[in-house]
This record gives sequence, C-alpha cells and structure tokens, in this order.
Amino acid sequence: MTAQTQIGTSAVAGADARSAAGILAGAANKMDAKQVKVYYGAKQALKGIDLAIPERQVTALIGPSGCGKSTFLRCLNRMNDTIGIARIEGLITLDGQDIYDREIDPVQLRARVGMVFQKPNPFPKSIYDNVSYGPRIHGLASRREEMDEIVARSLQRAGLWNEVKDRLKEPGTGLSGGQQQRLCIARAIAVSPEVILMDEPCSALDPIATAHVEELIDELRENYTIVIVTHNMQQAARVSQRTAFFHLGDMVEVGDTEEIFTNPRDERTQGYITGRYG
Amino acid sequence: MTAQTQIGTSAVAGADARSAAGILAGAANKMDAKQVKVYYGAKQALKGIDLAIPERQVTALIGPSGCGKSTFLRCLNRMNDTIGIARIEGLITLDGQDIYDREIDPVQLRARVGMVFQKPNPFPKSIYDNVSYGPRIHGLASRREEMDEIVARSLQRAGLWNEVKDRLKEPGTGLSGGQQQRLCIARAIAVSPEVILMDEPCSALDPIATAHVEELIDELRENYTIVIVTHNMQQAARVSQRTAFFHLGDMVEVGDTEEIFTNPRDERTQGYITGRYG
Amino acid sequence: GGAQAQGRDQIRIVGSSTVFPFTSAVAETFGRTGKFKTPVVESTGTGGGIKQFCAGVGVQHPDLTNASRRIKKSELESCAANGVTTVSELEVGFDGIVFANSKASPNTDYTIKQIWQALAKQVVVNGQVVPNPYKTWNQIDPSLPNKEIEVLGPPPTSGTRDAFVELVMDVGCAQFPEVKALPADQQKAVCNQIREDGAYVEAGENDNLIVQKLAANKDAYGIFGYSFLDQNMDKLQGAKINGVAPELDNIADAKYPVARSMYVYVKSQHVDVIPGIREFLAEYTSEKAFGEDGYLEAKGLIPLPKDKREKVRTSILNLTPVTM
Amino acid sequence: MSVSFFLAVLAVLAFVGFQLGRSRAVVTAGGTLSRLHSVPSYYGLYVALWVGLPALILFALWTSLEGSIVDGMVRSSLPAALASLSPQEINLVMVDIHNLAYGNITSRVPDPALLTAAEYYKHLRGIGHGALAVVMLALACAGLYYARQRIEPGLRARNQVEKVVNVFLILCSLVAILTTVGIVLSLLFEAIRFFTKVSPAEFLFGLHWSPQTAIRADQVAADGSFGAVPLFTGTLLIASIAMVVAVPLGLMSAIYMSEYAPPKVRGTVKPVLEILAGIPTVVYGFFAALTMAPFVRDVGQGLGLAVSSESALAAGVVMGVMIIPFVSSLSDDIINAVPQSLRDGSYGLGATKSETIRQVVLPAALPGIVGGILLAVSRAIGETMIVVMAAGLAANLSANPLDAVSTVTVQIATLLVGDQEFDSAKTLSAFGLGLVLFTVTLGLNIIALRVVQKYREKYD
Amino acid sequence: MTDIISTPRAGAPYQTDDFAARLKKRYAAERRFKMYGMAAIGVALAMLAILLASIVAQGYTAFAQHDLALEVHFDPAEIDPQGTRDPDALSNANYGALARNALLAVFPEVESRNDRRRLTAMISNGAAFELRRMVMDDPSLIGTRKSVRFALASDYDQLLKGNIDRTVPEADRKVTDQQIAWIDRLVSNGSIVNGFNWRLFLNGDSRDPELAGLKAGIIGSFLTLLVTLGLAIPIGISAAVYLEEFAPKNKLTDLIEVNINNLAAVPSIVFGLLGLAVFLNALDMPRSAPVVGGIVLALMTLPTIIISGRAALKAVPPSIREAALGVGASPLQVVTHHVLPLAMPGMLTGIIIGMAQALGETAPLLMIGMIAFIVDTPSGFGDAATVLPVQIFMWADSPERGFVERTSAAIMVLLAFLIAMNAIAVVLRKQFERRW
Ligand SMILES: Nc1ncnc2c1ncn2[C@@H]1O[C@H](COP(=O)(O)OP(=O)(O)OP(=O)(O)O)[C@@H](O)[C@H]1O
Ligand SMILES: Nc1ncnc2c1ncn2[C@@H]1O[C@H](COP(=O)(O)OP(=O)(O)OP(=O)(O)O)[C@@H](O)[C@H]1O
Ligand SMILES: [Mg+2]
Ligand SMILES: [Mg+2]
Ligand SMILES: O=P([O-])([O-])[O-]
Repeated sequence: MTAQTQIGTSAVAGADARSAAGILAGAANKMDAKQVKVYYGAKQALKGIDLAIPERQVTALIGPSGCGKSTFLRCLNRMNDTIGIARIEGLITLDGQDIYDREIDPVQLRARVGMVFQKPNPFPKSIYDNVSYGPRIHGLASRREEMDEIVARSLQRAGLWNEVKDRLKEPGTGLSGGQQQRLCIARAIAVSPEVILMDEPCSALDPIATAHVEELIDELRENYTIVIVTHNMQQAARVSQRTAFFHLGDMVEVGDTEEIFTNPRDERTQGYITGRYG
Repeated sequence: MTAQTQIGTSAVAGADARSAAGILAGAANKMDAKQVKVYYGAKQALKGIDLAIPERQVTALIGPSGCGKSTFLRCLNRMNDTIGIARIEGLITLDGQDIYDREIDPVQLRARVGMVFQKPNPFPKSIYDNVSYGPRIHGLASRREEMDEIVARSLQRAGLWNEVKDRLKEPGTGLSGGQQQRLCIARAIAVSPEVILMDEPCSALDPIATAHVEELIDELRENYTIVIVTHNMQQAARVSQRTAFFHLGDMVEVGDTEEIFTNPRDERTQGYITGRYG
Repeated sequence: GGAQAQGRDQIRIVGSSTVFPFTSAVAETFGRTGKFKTPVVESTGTGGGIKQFCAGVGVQHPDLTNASRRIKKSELESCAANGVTTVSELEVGFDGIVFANSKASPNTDYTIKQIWQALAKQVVVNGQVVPNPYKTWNQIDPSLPNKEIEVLGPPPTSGTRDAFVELVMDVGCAQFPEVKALPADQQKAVCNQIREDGAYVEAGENDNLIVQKLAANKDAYGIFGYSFLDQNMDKLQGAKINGVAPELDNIADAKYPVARSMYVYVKSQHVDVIPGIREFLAEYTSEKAFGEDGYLEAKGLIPLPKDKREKVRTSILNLTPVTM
Repeated sequence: MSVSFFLAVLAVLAFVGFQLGRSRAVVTAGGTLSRLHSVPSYYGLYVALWVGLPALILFALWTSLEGSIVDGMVRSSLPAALASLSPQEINLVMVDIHNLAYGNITSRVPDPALLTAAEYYKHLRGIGHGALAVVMLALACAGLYYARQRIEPGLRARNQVEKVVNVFLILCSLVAILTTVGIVLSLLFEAIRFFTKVSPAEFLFGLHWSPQTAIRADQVAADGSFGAVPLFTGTLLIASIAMVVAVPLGLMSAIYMSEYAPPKVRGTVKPVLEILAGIPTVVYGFFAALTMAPFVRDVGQGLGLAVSSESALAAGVVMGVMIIPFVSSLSDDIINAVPQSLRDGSYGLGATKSETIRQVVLPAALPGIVGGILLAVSRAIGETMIVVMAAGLAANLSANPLDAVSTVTVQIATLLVGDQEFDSAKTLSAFGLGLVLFTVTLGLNIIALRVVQKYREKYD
Repeated sequence: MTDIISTPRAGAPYQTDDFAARLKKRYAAERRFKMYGMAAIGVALAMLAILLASIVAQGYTAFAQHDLALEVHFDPAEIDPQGTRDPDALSNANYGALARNALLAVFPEVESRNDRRRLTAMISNGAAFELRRMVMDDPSLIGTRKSVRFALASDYDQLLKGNIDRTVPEADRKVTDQQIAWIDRLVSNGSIVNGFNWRLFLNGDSRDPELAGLKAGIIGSFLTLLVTLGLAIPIGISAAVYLEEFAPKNKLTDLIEVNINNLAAVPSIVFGLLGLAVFLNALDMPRSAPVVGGIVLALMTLPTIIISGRAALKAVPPSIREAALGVGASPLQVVTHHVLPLAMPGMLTGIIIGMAQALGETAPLLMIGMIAFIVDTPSGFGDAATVLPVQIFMWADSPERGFVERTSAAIMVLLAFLIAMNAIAVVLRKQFERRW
C-alpha cells in the first residue's frame, strides 16, 4: 500500500487485489484514494474510501442517493475545501503526488482535474464568456480567433453548438435545463483538464443529447481520465470501464464494469443493480 | 374546437381525433391547451401547441433538450408570469375555464396546479418548514399534529422520510442533490394539488428512488392529474398513459403512450424514440 | 510628517464661539487689505481654545485665542508649564446677555432677584430653602404675568451659561439673607444651581434655533447674546432687567447689569515669528474696527469706552504680559 | 520634485517592468504558453511589484523621516547663541528658518545666522531629494533585475502576486483594529483621569446626570453629578424610536422597490431616497426642532397629554427618517440578490407574492438585512445634532417618549465643544462617556456575533 | 362538477367556500402588504419632499442678489495723493471713500453726518475690496470715471427681497424709513440691479452675508472627499472581500468583525478625537487640512462600506464560486471575475450611503480644526480648508439675517454636489445589477 502512494504510474503492482483486478492491461492509476473520510460537521459522509482511478479510462460511481458520490468526487479536486464545515481525512494522489500536500496549489490542481457539477451552474454571463472563461484565465488562447475556435469546438463537443451558435452573446442563464448542463460540460472541457469529474452530466439531457455526451466521453477517454457519477445503470454500463458502488458512505465494491454488472460480489450491489434490471 | 373550451369536463366529445384516441374510457380533459405560443423576447420558444391533458392520467412530455417542454409546463400554472421577458398567446383551460382569464387568480391556480421544478430549489429553511410551507399558507392544517402528519406523509410518499426523519430541523439546502429533488416533490404534494406538473422529477435520482417516485406517480394518478417531463423513455413508457412529443417548439405528436412507443406516426418521433431504443 | 516642515506664514486663532464672529470679521478685513494671508479662525469654545493655546510654542500651536471670559490663573500656569511664558491680553469689548421673548407677548421688566427665583434649583420661601416650587411667573410676584415659566438657555458646558450664573444667579440669591446665613459651600450650591425640572430648557449652542423657537412659542424666554437680539428686533424683544433695557448704550455704559467682557489672548513668543501678528493686532484695535461705529459694532459688538480702548491698544501693541 | 513626480516616475517604471516581465515570460515559454505556470501578465505583475513595492516603501519611510532628520542637522549646525536657547525657542527659530527657506512672508528682518541656516536647510533638502531619487531608482532597477532573473516557466507568478494582494487585503482589514486601538488610546488616559475623580460605580449606576461644575474656581460649590444611566436610557429611547420609524419604512420601501415596483420606478426612487442620508444633520435638526417638535406638542396637548416642547419623540422620528436609506437601500440590494428560483418555488406552491416575500425571500435575505439594520442602529446611536436641537440636553431618566431626554453622544459633543477646563471632571466625563459607550456597544456586538454564529450554524 | 369525480382529497381544498374565504383574506393581506410598501415609500418621499421644499423655499432667493451700480470717480486725491503710483501706497488707500462718494453724489441733498453715514451703510464692505482690486490690476483707472457694480449691503438686499418686513415699526427693523426711501429711489432710477448671485460660487467665506460664498467650501469638500474616497473605497472593499471570502474563521477574524460593527456605532465626534490624538498630535500632520479630514471621514465611513459590502458578497450564491473554482480559477480570480461584479450593486450602495454621510458630517471635523473661518481657497491637501457642511453649520449659527437664505442655498449646493457624486455610483450600480 505504501509503495503505491509513492509513484502513481507504477503503482499497479502494489495495488490491492480488488483494484488490480479491474485495471485493463497497460493502464496505470491516474488518481488514488486511500482511506478517505469526510465529515460535514459532526456527520460522517464518507467512511474510509479506497479507490484507484486508472488513467485514460472511465470510472463510474453508482449508488443510492445521498451515499456520498458527490462528496467523493468533490474530494478529488479539493472542491470540498470551499465548504466550511467539511473536513477530510486520508490520502488522495494525482500522478503519485498527494493532492492535499501543502506544496500543491489547489488552483492548479483544479485546472488539471476539471469538474461538471450536479446542478448546472452557468455564470450569469454570456454563453461565449461562460466557455471562454477557463481558457482565458489559463492563457490558452493568445488571439481572439483562437479563443473563438476553442469556444466553438467545446460547444460542438458538448453538442450545444447548433442550438446556441446564433446567440453566443446571450446570457447562459437563459438556456433550458439541458442546455445549461451541456454548457457546463463545454466549459469544463474547454480548459482540457487531465481528469474530468462529471457529476450526473446527463441527468437533464434527452436521449439524443445523452448519446452525444456519451460519445464525447468515449472520445475523451483516449486522452483523458474520466470519473462519472450516474444513476443510469445502462449509461454506466455503456460508457465506463470500471464501476464503483457506494452505499451509505462506504464503497462496497469496485471492479471492471462488465464484472460488476454481470457478476457483482456484494449482495447490496446486486440488489441495487437488479432493482433496476429486474 | 370552440365547444371544447367552454366546458372542460364534457369536452371529450369535442376533442379532435388525435386527442380523443388516446383518452381512456371515462377520463375527461382536465386541462386543455390551444395554440399556445410563447416568446422569450424576440425568440419564439413554442410555436402553437394544442394539447389536451386528460384527468387522472399521467401525460408525459418528451423531446430533445431545449424543445420547449419546461416552457409549456410553466404555461400550465402560469409560472411564466414571473419571467419578465416571456410572452404567451393562445388559450389554456383548467376544468373548462381559461386560466389566463382576468377572473382567474394565479394563486388559486397554482395551488390547484402544483409544480416540481427541473432544478431542485429547496428554500433556505429547515426540511420541516420546506414541506409545511405550502399547507401552512393554504391553511390545510389547523393543529400542529395535523401539520406533522402532513409533513411526515409527504416525505414518506416522496421516499425521503427514512433519510431525514432525524434531521427535520436541519436546512434543506444541506441535502444531497437527489434528496433535494425528493424534498421538492414532497413539498409539492403536501398541498394536494389537482394537477401536478413535474419537470424531470427523477433526473437526480438513483434507480431505487426513481422507482419509488414512479410508484408514487402511479398512486397519485388515482386522484390527481399528472404531467411529467422526462428524458427517460422507459420511464415515460412505464408511468404515463399519454405521451406528447415536442420538437423545436412544436408538438409533433401526441397519443396513447403505448401507441406512441410502438407505432409512432411521425418520423421525427420515431427517430427520437428509436435513437435510444435501438 | 513632511507637511509641517514647510513653515507657517498664516496666523491661527482658536477659542470662544462668542468672540468668533468679531475676530473673524477682523481677520477677513486684515486678509483683504494687507499683504498677509487671511488668518484661520476656529471656533472651539473658550476653554478648548485656551487648552490648545497653552499646549506649547511652535507652528503646530495657535498664535491667538478668543475668550468670552478672562483667562484663569490655573490656565496661565499650565501655559507657562508648557513654555508659553508670555501671554498678552486684548479686551475686545462687551457682550450683553439678554433675556428675551417674542414680540407677540407684552414686554416685561424683571429684577435679577425674580429671575433667580424663577430659575434656581432651590429657592427661599418663607425663610426656608426649598426646592423651587414656582410654576408660573405670578407665583413669584403677583405683578408678573400669569404665564408658565419656560426659559431656553445654554447648557452647563457653555461660557454664556457661566457668565449668566455669575451675573444673575449669584447676584440674585445674594439678596436673600437666608441664603447668606448658610455655610459657604452650601450657599454656593443654592445660588448657582439651575433647576432641572423642565422649566429651564437646555437648548444647545445654536442661538438662531433659540430665536426661532421663541418666535414660535410666545410664552417662552431665551437667554443668548445681544447680537442675536439686535438682528431679530422684528421678532423678539429683550426684557428689561432691573428696569434697564438691553440696548447698546445701556450695555456700553454698564447700566444694563448682564454684560461681560470679551478677550483675545496673544502668544507673544510667536510675534515676529509667525508673520503678521502685530499688524493683525493693530487692525483689531483700530478705531474703524473695535471703535464706536466700527465694523465690529455693526456685527453686534458693544465697544469699550474710548479711554479704555486707548489703554487696550497701547497695552497690546507693546505686548504687555497679562497678570492675574 | 514633488511627491506626485516621484510617484509618477515610479508608476512608469513599474509599467516598464510589467511589459518586460510579460515578454520575458513569453520568451522563456518558448512558444508554448501552456508551459508557463501562470498567464504571462502575472509574470508582468510580478516584476512590476518587485520594481514598485520596495521603492514605494522606501519612499514612504524616507519622506516621513527626512523632515526631522534635516531639522536635527540644521539645529545642530546653529551658532552657539541660538543653540543655547530653550527647546521652545529653538522651535520658533526653526519656524523662521522654514519660512525663510520656503520663501514665505516673514515679518522681521532676518538675522544673518538664520539666513545661513535657511540656506543650509535648503541645501540639505536638495541633497535629500537627490539621494532619494537615486536610491529609489537603484532599488527599482535592482527589483527589476532580480525579478526578471527569476522568471522561468515553473515560477508561480500568480501565487506570488496573489500573496502580495492577500497581504494587502489583510492589512486593509487590520485598519479596523488599528482604528479601534487608536480610539481606545485617545479615550483611555483622559477617561482614567475622570474615573479617579468620579467613582466608576457612581458613573455607571448613578441616576442623575448634571455636570454643573464650576468653570471659575470661586463659583459653584456643588459638584456636578455624573450618573450616566439617564444618558444610556435616553440613547436607548431615541434610538428605539428611530428604529421604529426607520425599520418598517425602510424595509417596506425596499420590498416594494425590489419586488413590486417596475424597474424604472425602482431606478429612480432608490437613489432619491438615498438623498435622505446625505442631507446635513443641521437641516434635520431645524426640521425636528421647529416643525416636528411643535407638531408633536400640539397633537399631544390636543390629546390631553403633557408634552415638553423638546421631546424624544420628535428627535427620534426625524432621526428615523434620516436613516431610512440605510435600511431601504441595503435591504433592497440583498432582496434583489435572492435567487429567482426560490421565488418560483414558492409561487409554484400557490403562494401569493406577499407570502413569498415574507416567508421565503425575507428569511433568505435576513442576514444582509440585519446587517443594514445594525448599521442604522449604529448611526442612530452616533447622531448628535438632531437630538441637541430637538430633544434638548436635559438628561431626564424617563422612558416616556414625550419627555425631553439626552443621549450619550450629545453629551460627549457638548462637553467637548463647550467651555472646558483642564482636568475638570466635567470635561473629562466626555472621555469617560466615550469609553463606556464604546465598551457597551462592543459588548452588544459580541453578543450579536454569537447569536449570528449560532444562527449561521443552523442555516448556512 | 369536479367534486363528483374527484375523491375527497384531490383538489378539494381549493374549490371550497372555506378556501375562497381564506383566499379572499390572503388577497386582502396581499393588497395591504403592497399598500404598506407604497405607503412607506410615500412617507419617505413625502418627508424628503417636505425637507427639500423647505430648503428651497428658504434658499432660492440667495441665487439672486441686488447690486449697486454707481458711477465711481477714481479720485487721485483720495487714493494717490502723492501721485507716485507706489503699489504699497495704492494698496493701503481708502477705497471705501470712493464708493461712498459715488453714492453720496446720487443724493446731494443728504448732508448731515449721521444721514450720510446711514446712506453709505448701504454699500457693502466688499465695494472697497472690489475697487482696490480694480485699481491694483489697472492703475491707469486713476483719475477716470467708470460705472462699477458692487454688492448692496445684505440688510438692504434682504429688504428688497422682502425678507425684512417694511410694515413692522421702524424701531424693530434694521432699516429705517429714510433708508427705505433712498433704496426705493435707487431702484426707480435703475442704480440697483438684480442679477444672478455669482458671488455665492466665486467667493470664499465672509462675515458679510452679501459677500459670503462657497468656493472655498466646495473645493475643500472636493479635496476632502477625494481623500475619503481614495482611502475608504479600496480599503473598504478589500476588507470586505478578505473577511467574507478569504479569512479563516478564527478568533482574529471574529475580533475584526466585532470591531468593525462596533466602529459603526462610535459617535462621529470620537473619530475627531482620534484624528486629533493620532494624526495631529502623534503624526504631526497639519491642522484644518483636507488630508486629515479625509482620513478621519474615511475611517468613519469604513464600517458602512465594509458591512454593506459583506452583506452583498454573502448574497452571491456559492454555486457561482464553485463553477469558477471548478475550471481552475484561483480564489482571487473567482472574487475579481465573478463575485465582485455580482456584489457590486450592494457595495456601491454602501459607498453611496457612506459618502453621503461623509459629505454631510461636521462633528469630527471640529476636533481637527476644520470648523473655522477660512477665507482662502485651499490649493492642496495640506492647506487649511473648510467643507460645505461646516460652512452650512457656521452660517446657520450666524446672527446676520442675510445668512438665513445663504444657509439654505448652501444646503442646496451641498445636495447638488451629493447628487452629482451619487449619480456616477448609481449609474454604475445599474450596470452591475442582475438577478439569477
Ligand atoms: N428565460 C429564458 N430566456 C430566454 N430564453 C429561454 C428562457 N428559458 C428558456 N429559453 C429558451 O427557450 C427554449 C425552450 O426552453 P425550455 O426550457 O422550455 O426547454 P426544455 O424542453 O425544457 O429543455 P430541457 O430538456 O433541456 O430542459 C430553449 O431554446 C431555451 O434556450
Ligand atoms: N453541505 C453539506 N452539509 C451537510 N451535509 C451534507 C452536505 N452535502 C452533503 N451532505 C450530506 O452528505 C451525504 C452525502 O451527500 P452527497 O451529496 O455526497 O450524496 P450523493 O451520493 O451525491 O447523492 P445524490 O445522488 O442524491 O446526489 C448526504 O447524506 C447529504 O445529506
Ligand atoms: Mg450528488
Ligand atoms: Mg427543461
Ligand atoms: O464659546 P464660548 O466659550 O464663548 O461659550
């Protein structure tokens, strides 16, 4: 276990059986969580999560509402720092480096580990500015045209371009629920993070848009590491390579997605999955 | 057509073939929309919707993101009044009465036609106060115990009771996404409206909670009229008796749910449904 | 800190709000006609002025201070302790304190004794010192009007109040042998304390406000400086005191009993260091300023008698140190 | 060479530093900007800060010390005759020297020794300015060199710049503490002197306030009484009346403006109401004394009540009007910031507009509104002029709004402005009052903070 | 009809008479509530209107002033008997006599010394200064005749404006019957002209009401406010941002918070004491100077700006912050790019109110020497200066009748100043406003 935390990319060997089993050949752990516990005030929301997130794969987090999926996701890019009462224990590494280390700049971390939130939260600015904001602060475009290009591509990839290309100057808050959600996806991918955390990115999306986002995820997977929270089992099955099942603040089971869906070891997992399948 | 607008409950006879076909024996149109057009500023969001909503049935609205489902839903209880730039044309009746009539009181209307919003929006109050708010303003409980009873039952029906029964005094905003969504459902059913409009009520819910809400809808259907927006075809198929398919501000097709899903007349509908089914 | 290093070539004057209008009128004329900058005149109240004045010598301390009373021995001592060793005194003229009411009421004539009886906290009734029982003027003396006693006057923090106590209250109570019979400290308490039961209203330092309140409330009297009466003769009238009306001539030749002198004190050490002090004093003591028909009289100052003015002029131009 | 000249030069240098830093960063990135830790302009700012800040700090120190150093040097160069004078007299000599050196009008024919000293003074100032210019320039260049050296893609320029900004922000917050320390220090010594004359117990619990002590030594024998209770009750009474007027009027105005009124009406009414906060208090004082007080008196007498011509009610009401904008404008902003989705949620349940406002919008806006109200209370406690003019100065111990009362602030002001005597309990009592008021409000604020924190724990 | 087909519960509560009655009550409450709102605004506006109307009614006359237009003979015998044109001699000459002679020339029949004195009392002290200035500027005037306009002494100006009542007995007014007759003659022969009162804006303070102007006060207020704005806005916003967005919640920040709230309740005169003790005595800064006034007022307004700023920041929903943090913005960028713009309206409100307060404040200035008679216009932050409210305060306390209208006029100027200053902030505030 200790070896694993030192060098992230060569950690496969040291990973415990449960994790190792699920990792496809050649993939390494991009991120790794060890005994992560989170408290909101006195209430414990996560009870010690161990989870490795392999590089350039899609990891799906599933589990009943309120089990701590969002909480865990927010630990991965230190968004929980912003909640006053939240307290976190344990170790999380990115490329082998402890992200809660003093040396680590949470700002830079969040640029590397991007996030799409559960509730769409566009800035009260124009659609264009919503998407261009990240690239601008990171200096990803030096000229206007480059920026236009980034914005257009991000919106296209998020499947929103056709709907908004004529109203880029209008406020992002005037979009429909699903449009806002795709806008937030576009905003997140515009800064090209290494890891993208998506908290129910398709919850407000229709099947076509969902398919679009799923394609996007598939495409992104070639270069990026993705963690996705979803309530949709089919979706988890379709897009992810690995699936982790959360329950009441515990991670009950993690493994190869196919494995989990066809042959879950824990009966709670089984119950949850079949609750839908059956 | 004009006859239909006069007496809602006896309107079945006058309903056009398309609508009539879908209405089960004995059901009448609780609400009826005629040529409803909505503009946001210069942009037209609905292009003339004709849709009858039969009593004590579940009507599902499906269609791609941004096609105007939420907009239409918000017309049905005049929530669009609160958007400064929204303008509405056409006729919508409830029990045969024009709800945009001067005589009609939007407050009473909204008590009768309740709504669950797409983005969960709990009040910054305690969980208890969130649910008791509606009954209190409508004077539905005269004693404390009655109110406790209403709150408990509403939370139970929304499937949230077990998770929050020990923290009723805590703020509703500290709940997880899915919990908030169920809180909003509990809040809406606590006032026992005649019609319940649900804008993607299960988008943030896990399968178990979703199943729970679907059961609730099924149960409510015996006494209430329900309109539900959903992106989940299976859900539409499972819970609704009638389905309307929206596309780019138009209502393309409406009919008996089974009919729509098995034998859609419009090819856009077909495309949309099979886009997922296939 | 660098700002003070630039030296100072402007006279600075602090002190009494009563003397302020006169000194500032002189300052204005001085600034307009000479080659010097117009002095800055602050209205800080007599005591506050003396406190600053006595704080030391140098640019940061004022050169002159106005006073509506003479400087006290203790104040001079504290001046000396701070290095302000030579202070010269310029007596400017008189200020009458009037007891006035609205023109809409009849003019009245009070004795100082009656005013004391109306305003003192404790009075003598039937040979006994008792809390002031008088509610209306005619309870004091049947010849006086049957009007409620209501007097708007300065608060204990004011120099005018202080002068009023000395010139009216002390004198009024001295006319009662019963008070004189009391031990010294008790005697003073009885003489000086002004009633606090609402008949005497402490009305702040804005005399224009008192004027307007009197104009609106015709039963009330007010206590304030002569210049405000002078400017508002159409609305107000000054009560006669001991049969003498508060008029310029009566005050000037000391017939009217309630008048005090006003002073300006000069820090002699600053003369010739801060430019223009001598010239300013010359302007102040010129006949066209503080003399009869001078511009200060037009502002409500009651000039000193001619021989007194001569004395004051030579004394101040020679910077004769004040002695107590 | 004036202050503004120095600062302008410094600004130019900093700007140059900014440009150099930015271009340098771009060069070191070798074309791929994403190699840089921060956006290039942060590297520019980084260099600009190194150029500007040290030089600026030096400038501030130098200018604050130069005067006294030069003075000291001139003083020590004075001929023996002058140097042997007393410190006060030397002070005066220095005034002369300054006046001569700056070409001010002088009134006596200058002494040659003074003229030389003035020349020397001018000479020293000249050297000082020159030296300052050289040192500042050197420091700026050194900063430029050092910062530019350090630029490489790995340099966390943004963090460095933000660290400086953070320090600046902290310093700004500390101004409040410094102000408090300053206030306490400027009150404390005199207040202690006061409490050696009047026992704190009498002051704090005495029921009678009448500072009628003597100005002349031979005058009043009776000591004034210094019981501050009537002043605190008076303050409480007047402030409460003011709040009774201001809170409903202000809050209802805010609600109407943000929830009911068309944007145009709101756009005009709000700034118009804000004028109320800017009308000089003298105007309110006259209004209270000459319009409101007689009105209250007439109405009161019409009802058969005994009303003094100076009443707490008149002053309180007018003060309430003055502080309306504190409540109305601040609350309006906060109410306006409540998310629309909350209103929608309430309307969706069939609530009327007023129910929505009272039960959803206002609770959501409550913390901000409370802030505005506290500010208004504070202003009411601190107000002087209206009370002096309309409620008088008589410190009656009364809870009857129709009586004349006085407030702590009013007494402080009149005691400080009026005729005073060194060391008399009367004058010093102003400091005692100030300190006690300060302490009392501090205590109340601590309690308020605790309450707010409790509330926040529950509902944040 | 519905009750036939619906079960007892569904919808039932909303069709009953009970509900209708209740609804009626709720609507009555709604109407009442709205009416309270309107009434509140109405009362507040009415109060403002009454105050403004009383100010305007009393002060509008001050914007016009009567001048005396006389043919003045620049008599060399009076001003330059030696004929040397020596500036020193010219400067000290008796210019008052020139003006008096010019007026006496209009009334040759007035001969007695007393009458002549009463007649020439109509000439303002300003006339001599005016003539002096003319001669010093252009000595060639000496010996010529020229029509010159100068101020009519205040009492007579007040008489012509009707502020002094002609009908009261002669003894009760400052102007005698004879003087009234003279004035009327001057009016009828056109020697008295009524025009816009430029002196009110071009002169500094004066003890003579007809000469008193606001120039020094306006400039003083401008300089003082500049210091106040320059300090209070950046410090206030920075402190609010730090405390609300960055500060860890610990004892120190609690202490700062309590301190700030407490400072808001400190009487303004105590800030004056602070200024006296710290800036004048300890730091040796100049008395009566706009810098010190500005600093003291800035300290006084800081709590207002900080408290309202914090309230405004608190109102920005956390989801906005999360969104920005989520794309890798630093906390400072989150604040400057998103939170501050959204909080700006509330911040600006605090600034507007704080500045309004600072602009109208006198009490703290007393302690640092700004309640003073200062004629000269300040040319820098270190010069002696007064400010508009001080001018108002002092004029309101002056015995001369002529100051009554000027006081109100000065208040009008102050309010104009305030409105002009606020207009900028109000426009900005509108720009930033939005709902989410
Ligand atoms: N407040 C608004 N201002 C301007 N345009 C709006 C506003 N609300 C919605 N629209 C636009 O109207 C159209 C219909 O929006 P609507 O919210 O009804 O879509 P929807 O069918 O509910 O979509 P989704 O499934 O994504 O929620 C969209 O193009 C949307 O951008
Ligand atoms: N800010 C908060 N304060 C207090 N409790 C919180 C807070 N956020 C979440 N919780 C609690 O922590 C637990 C886990 O919440 P979390 O949001 O991680 O659930 P989730 O798995 O994302 O659920 P969902 O699928 O409903 O979004 C829940 O019980 C929730 O009520
Ligand atoms: Mg969640
Ligand atoms: Mg929608
Ligand atoms: O200001 P006074 O000291 O004269 O009252």
